Amino acid sequence: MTSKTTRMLSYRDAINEALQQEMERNPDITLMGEDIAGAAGRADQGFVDAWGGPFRTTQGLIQQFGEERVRDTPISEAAFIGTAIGAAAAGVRTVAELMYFDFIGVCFDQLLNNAAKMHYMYGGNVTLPFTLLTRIGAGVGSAAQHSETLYSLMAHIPGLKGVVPSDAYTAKGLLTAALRSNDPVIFFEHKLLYHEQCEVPEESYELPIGDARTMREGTDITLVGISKMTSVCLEAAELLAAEGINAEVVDLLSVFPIDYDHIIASIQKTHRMVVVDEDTPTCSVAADIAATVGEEAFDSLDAPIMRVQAPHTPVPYARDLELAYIPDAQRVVKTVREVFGS
Amino acid sequence: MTSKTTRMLSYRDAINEALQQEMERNPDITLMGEDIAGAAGRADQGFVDAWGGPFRTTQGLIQQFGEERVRDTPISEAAFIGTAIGAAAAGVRTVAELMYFDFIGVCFDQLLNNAAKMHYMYGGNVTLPFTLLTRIGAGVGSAAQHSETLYSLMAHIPGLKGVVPSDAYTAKGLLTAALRSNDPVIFFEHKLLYHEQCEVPEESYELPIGDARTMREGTDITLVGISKMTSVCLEAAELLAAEGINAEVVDLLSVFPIDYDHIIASIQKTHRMVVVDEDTPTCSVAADIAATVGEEAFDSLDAPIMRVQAPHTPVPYARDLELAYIPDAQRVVKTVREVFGS
Amino acid sequence: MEITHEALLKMFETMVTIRQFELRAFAEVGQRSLRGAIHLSVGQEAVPTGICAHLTDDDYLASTHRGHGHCIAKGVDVQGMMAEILQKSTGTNKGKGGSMHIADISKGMLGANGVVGSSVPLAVGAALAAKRRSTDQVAIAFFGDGAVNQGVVHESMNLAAIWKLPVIFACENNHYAESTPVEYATPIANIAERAKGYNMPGVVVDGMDAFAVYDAAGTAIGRARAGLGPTLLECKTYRYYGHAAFDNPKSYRSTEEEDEWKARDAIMKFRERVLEEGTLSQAEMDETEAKVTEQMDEAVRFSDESPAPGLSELLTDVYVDAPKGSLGRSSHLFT
Amino acid sequence: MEITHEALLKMFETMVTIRQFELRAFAEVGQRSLRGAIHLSVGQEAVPTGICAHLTDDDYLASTHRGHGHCIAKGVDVQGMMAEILQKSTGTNKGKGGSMHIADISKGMLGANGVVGSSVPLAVGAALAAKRRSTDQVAIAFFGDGAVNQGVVHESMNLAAIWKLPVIFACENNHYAESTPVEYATPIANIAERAKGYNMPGVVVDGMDAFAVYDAAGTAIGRARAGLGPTLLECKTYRYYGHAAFDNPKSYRSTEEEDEWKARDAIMKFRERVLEEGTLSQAEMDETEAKVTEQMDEAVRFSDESPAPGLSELLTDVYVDAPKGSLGRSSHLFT
Ligand SMILES: Cc1ncc(C[n+]2csc(CCOP(=O)(O)OP(=O)(O)O)c2C)c(N)n1
Ligand SMILES: Cc1ncc(C[n+]2csc(CCOP(=O)(O)OP(=O)(O)O)c2C)c(N)n1
Ligand SMILES: [Mg+2]
Ligand SMILES: [Mg+2]
Repeated sequence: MTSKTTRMLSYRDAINEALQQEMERNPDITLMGEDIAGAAGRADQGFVDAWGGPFRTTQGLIQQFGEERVRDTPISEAAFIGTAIGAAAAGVRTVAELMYFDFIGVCFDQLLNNAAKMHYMYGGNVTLPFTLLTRIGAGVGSAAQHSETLYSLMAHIPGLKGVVPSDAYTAKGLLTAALRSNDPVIFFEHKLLYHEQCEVPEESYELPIGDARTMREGTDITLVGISKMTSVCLEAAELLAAEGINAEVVDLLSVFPIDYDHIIASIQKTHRMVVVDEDTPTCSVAADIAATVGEEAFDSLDAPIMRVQAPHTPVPYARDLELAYIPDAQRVVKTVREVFGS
Repeated sequence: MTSKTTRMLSYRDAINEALQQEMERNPDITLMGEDIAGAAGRADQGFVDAWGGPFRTTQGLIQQFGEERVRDTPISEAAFIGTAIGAAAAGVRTVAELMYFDFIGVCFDQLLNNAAKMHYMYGGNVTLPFTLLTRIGAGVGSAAQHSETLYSLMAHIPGLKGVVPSDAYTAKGLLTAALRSNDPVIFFEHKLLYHEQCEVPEESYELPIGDARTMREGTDITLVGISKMTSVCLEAAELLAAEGINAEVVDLLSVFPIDYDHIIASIQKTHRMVVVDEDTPTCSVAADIAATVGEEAFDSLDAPIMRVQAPHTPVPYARDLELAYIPDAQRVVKTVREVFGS
Repeated sequence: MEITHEALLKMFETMVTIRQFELRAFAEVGQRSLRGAIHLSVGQEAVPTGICAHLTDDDYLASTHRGHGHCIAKGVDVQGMMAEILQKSTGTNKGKGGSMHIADISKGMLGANGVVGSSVPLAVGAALAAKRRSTDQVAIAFFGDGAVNQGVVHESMNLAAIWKLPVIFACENNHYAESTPVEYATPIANIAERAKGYNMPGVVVDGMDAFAVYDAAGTAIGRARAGLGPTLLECKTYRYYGHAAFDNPKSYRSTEEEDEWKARDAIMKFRERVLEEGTLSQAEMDETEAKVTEQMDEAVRFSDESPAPGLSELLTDVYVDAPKGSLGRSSHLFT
Repeated sequence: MEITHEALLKMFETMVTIRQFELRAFAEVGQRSLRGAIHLSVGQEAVPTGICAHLTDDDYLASTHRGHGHCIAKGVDVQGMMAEILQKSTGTNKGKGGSMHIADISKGMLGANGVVGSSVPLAVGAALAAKRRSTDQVAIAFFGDGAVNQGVVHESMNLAAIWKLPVIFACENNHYAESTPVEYATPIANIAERAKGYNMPGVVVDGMDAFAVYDAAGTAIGRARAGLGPTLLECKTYRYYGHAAFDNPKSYRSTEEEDEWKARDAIMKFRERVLEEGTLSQAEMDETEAKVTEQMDEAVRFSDESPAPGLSELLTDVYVDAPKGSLGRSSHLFT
């Protein structure tokens, strides 16, 4: 490894930088989505990049790369995501943004029946250099249709890959990897992380899609965090340390594929596990991990694998209800105590 | 219980009969879908009920109930399923048919953001007497877009209920219950079961949504079957009996909610479990059962809970590949042997 | 069309209520530092007002993320709406829905909806319900200029057309979808032209003029009640504030454009016209405005005095018949 | 438009190949008792033939469940197609796709697709790729009369229109979607009228006449190559067999209607015309037909001699970079 210059960067800026650097490197890359620039078609009136994306993650790209490569779209997710998939099939790497992942329902067919299946059902004939940007997560008071996590739905579907960066460093590295992948990748941004900062290398780098990472070594129990929940696990680990419980924290980073091997290696050391997942519980990534690890590492388990998740309900609006909905460190600590039988 | 007249009836006819009897009982019920009657608008030319549904499950209904109540639709699933949901919200009980569940992607938003959430996000203001009929399952040589099982996707979503009848008796009883439910219910028909017959009461009856049933008592291991896989479990149980393994077979019947209590009661007796599910494995109903039972019945487990499922691939076309895709009794037997450590 | 004095005053009151309610709700939310998007329809008041003046509680309406005006015009109680937005258990939705999801089925208000286009088929469904019951109820599907390129809107118009359902497709063309100008997203001058593709009437109306909207809606609703099927009603209008009241619309539109529209402000123009025609007096209108202001104070007071929803509410209303204890299962949280 | 002798003979060959291929494939599938739906386009041959006569391998095409004709007209190898349908590893898709999913990217054939409307935006995407590369490639989106009421088709036409993409929306109006007559599903006489809603040309053409299709497609493709944007081309045509070759179309349409269309059979009319005009000779055409029949025999022989896909194929091609051993994980099957 060569030495790298790093500096503090926000999650939002890390996403923006990964897009900017890869678009510079690869002149094919074409980006499309609603208001990813903004004021579409009004450059002649002096309006350019009015929004830069609803969360400003695509800001500045239209100035640098022009409107052929940075394309605002009408509200037609099925069409423009299908278009991005079709362009990828025709050899032009594309990136589409689905503003909130809750809106998946209006374009789901394009992902389920085209993006996920084309490579297979066409016998390897077609490959899809395509990335879907989207965002997840509750906590912004936007209620049932703008707050869901829902990556578990996509994890069920063979043929897709999906990553859940938990900080700026992983956001940049995983997005760069997605933008170089020849499989369709969904990049799940968490709304509450945009302003979080950490050290991020200036130059371009890839983090392999499908690898989890260990954030904190521990001996007594493994906490698996997903997206924003990784920081909840770290917070819980500190609280548990004060109680004399030494927790290992694994940051999943990829929800499909899931790095079962990494998790199993951890539980073989700690013999206990709690999975923390903001998605609702039934048929979730957390349940999948519990099932698979419970099967493959059966003999290593000293206690049942437990889960801290959202309840099996839509996301409520009122603040107190919403806060109760989202898993937090207190609930993790309580669950860990339960694992230890107290 | 009063005595009931029963006779052999096919799964297809049982579905048809449940619709017919409930539509007779409840004059509100309005049915809509593509070619559920057929030759739409051509009664004056002598063409009525040309199809009776792509699998003939709705045959005869238009003659009895007329075209106001049995409505052929254009190919516009989002619109007509949304329309069915809207009519239900306005107090008219509706039934919509999604021809193959693989097509869920074109209308998913109506289920995810409206049907599943309206009751909750409107604070109980709106209730939805709405049933979605659809069909699942491989084995008919129709490849990746007409063969999926996929109920696991819907199980993830709070607010919906979903049933998977495994024979004519449960088909009639569960459909009748769905047609009386005030929660939105998805009724998953399995394509390979339409011609299977069993004893079915002539009169109307309900089977409670959410209850599993035990098909075969056993002491050594619990096999959980879902939809068509229940017969695969029964077949495997016979083969296992010959090897001296006495398997209990549970027929799940409802994929959301899942009758965890029933399954846990069984494993507390048998201490071992294999779940057989035609859906792909990641974040599946089978994984959910393994995770939940693995947690709640941890102390009862003498072996890891194993699963026999489709592989994590789309459904292939060629016959041999398709047969390898679908779980069968041999694979169940092999897996059970593995559970017993041989 | 003729409008009774009572109806005229009611229209004025509706427009003033919408404007006051939204500005007040926005201010109260800000003061309390509550989070969550609030989409103001200020500037567009004439549209729901002119349309809903023809409706009773038995008629239906399905709404959008920008739905306060629709709710108010349809008769939803402003106290319940304010309490909802201020996250109280006395809200229309018990505090579970918020600004984007206000619903009141007792008023035929099928709910505001945060997914663009998603509520349009729900109105078609309500119209089907009316047809099945053989009543003369109608349903209104509100949606924006941005929504017209969403697939489900197209499908819904076609379906309603072939089934001749009593539904009005009320497009509020405020010229922007977030920051995206309508002339970029849709390559025709009038969205109403698309009606031809469904063999239904398509009408363009000045959405800043409550009278014009009232007249056009009257014709469309009359047709619908008479069993003649749907109409696409495009109301050209303008939102004065940003998309979600936080963005700065100056980044995508000119001050001159804003000023032109504001010079045709619906409430101002209405007031001028009724005064000129002598159909309402200055005093009546002033009195109405004062009454509305009082109602707003009262709605805020009511909300402030109302309790927040109890934590147990998190798990209620997911199902009518809740499955045995599985809502919180394996998620270790509510104890 | 002028057509060279070579091109004319090629068009004849294409039509004959489509018809022979479909009937032969259907018969062979039946003989082998293979399962799976086969949708015959017999009767509709003039449409893909007339359109694709303007294309090269560099142009793109996205197809439907009724796609054999599109594939053949686009130049996909009939041996590979036959082997695919007969479930062999030498098939275009290695036996994994079957009749409904034939694809060959080397011929610009982006794939047949079994979800109605679903492939339409893929063609738009291929057109976008052409635009990004600044080539004069075009893309054809084939879809049926039933597909026009599917949301994604509407969205795709609008998107292609505002971006002026080189794509032709080729609607094969064969008057039925399964058993549903077009006049029930769509309340206008000509689907092409909907083009106005997207400010693009909408053209109705006799889909039984390869020359008429050729001319109209030529204009549309010329526009597209010149950067003038998309066209909606509605080709009125007819399928002679049932929806999936198994249903009995007599249950929803009259024999008279069938006979009327068959009296205008595309191949027959083509033959009559070229003989009349003296542009092709009887001998040339007979020879071509005989050659095609031989090709079919050869394709069947090739398929029969080809191996079925090995079981390990079940797990390949799911990803380009397969994740470490998770495809069969926890499913206890492939050992
Ligand atoms: C399916 C979907 N896509 C995107 C969004 C994000 N979004 C919310 S409102 C909006 C603009 C809607 O524009 P328009 O229909 O004109 O309504 P207006 O906001 O102008 O009232 C967008 C893009 C959404 N809510 N749903
Ligand atoms: C989204 C979706 N809905 C329903 C179907 C079932 N289906 C397959 S083909 C078809 C009719 C299509 O009609 P049309 O578009 O006219 O094409 P044609 O079959 O006439 O070529 C239907 C309803 C499907 N494949 N996909
Ligand atoms: Mg707008
Ligand atoms: Mg057709």
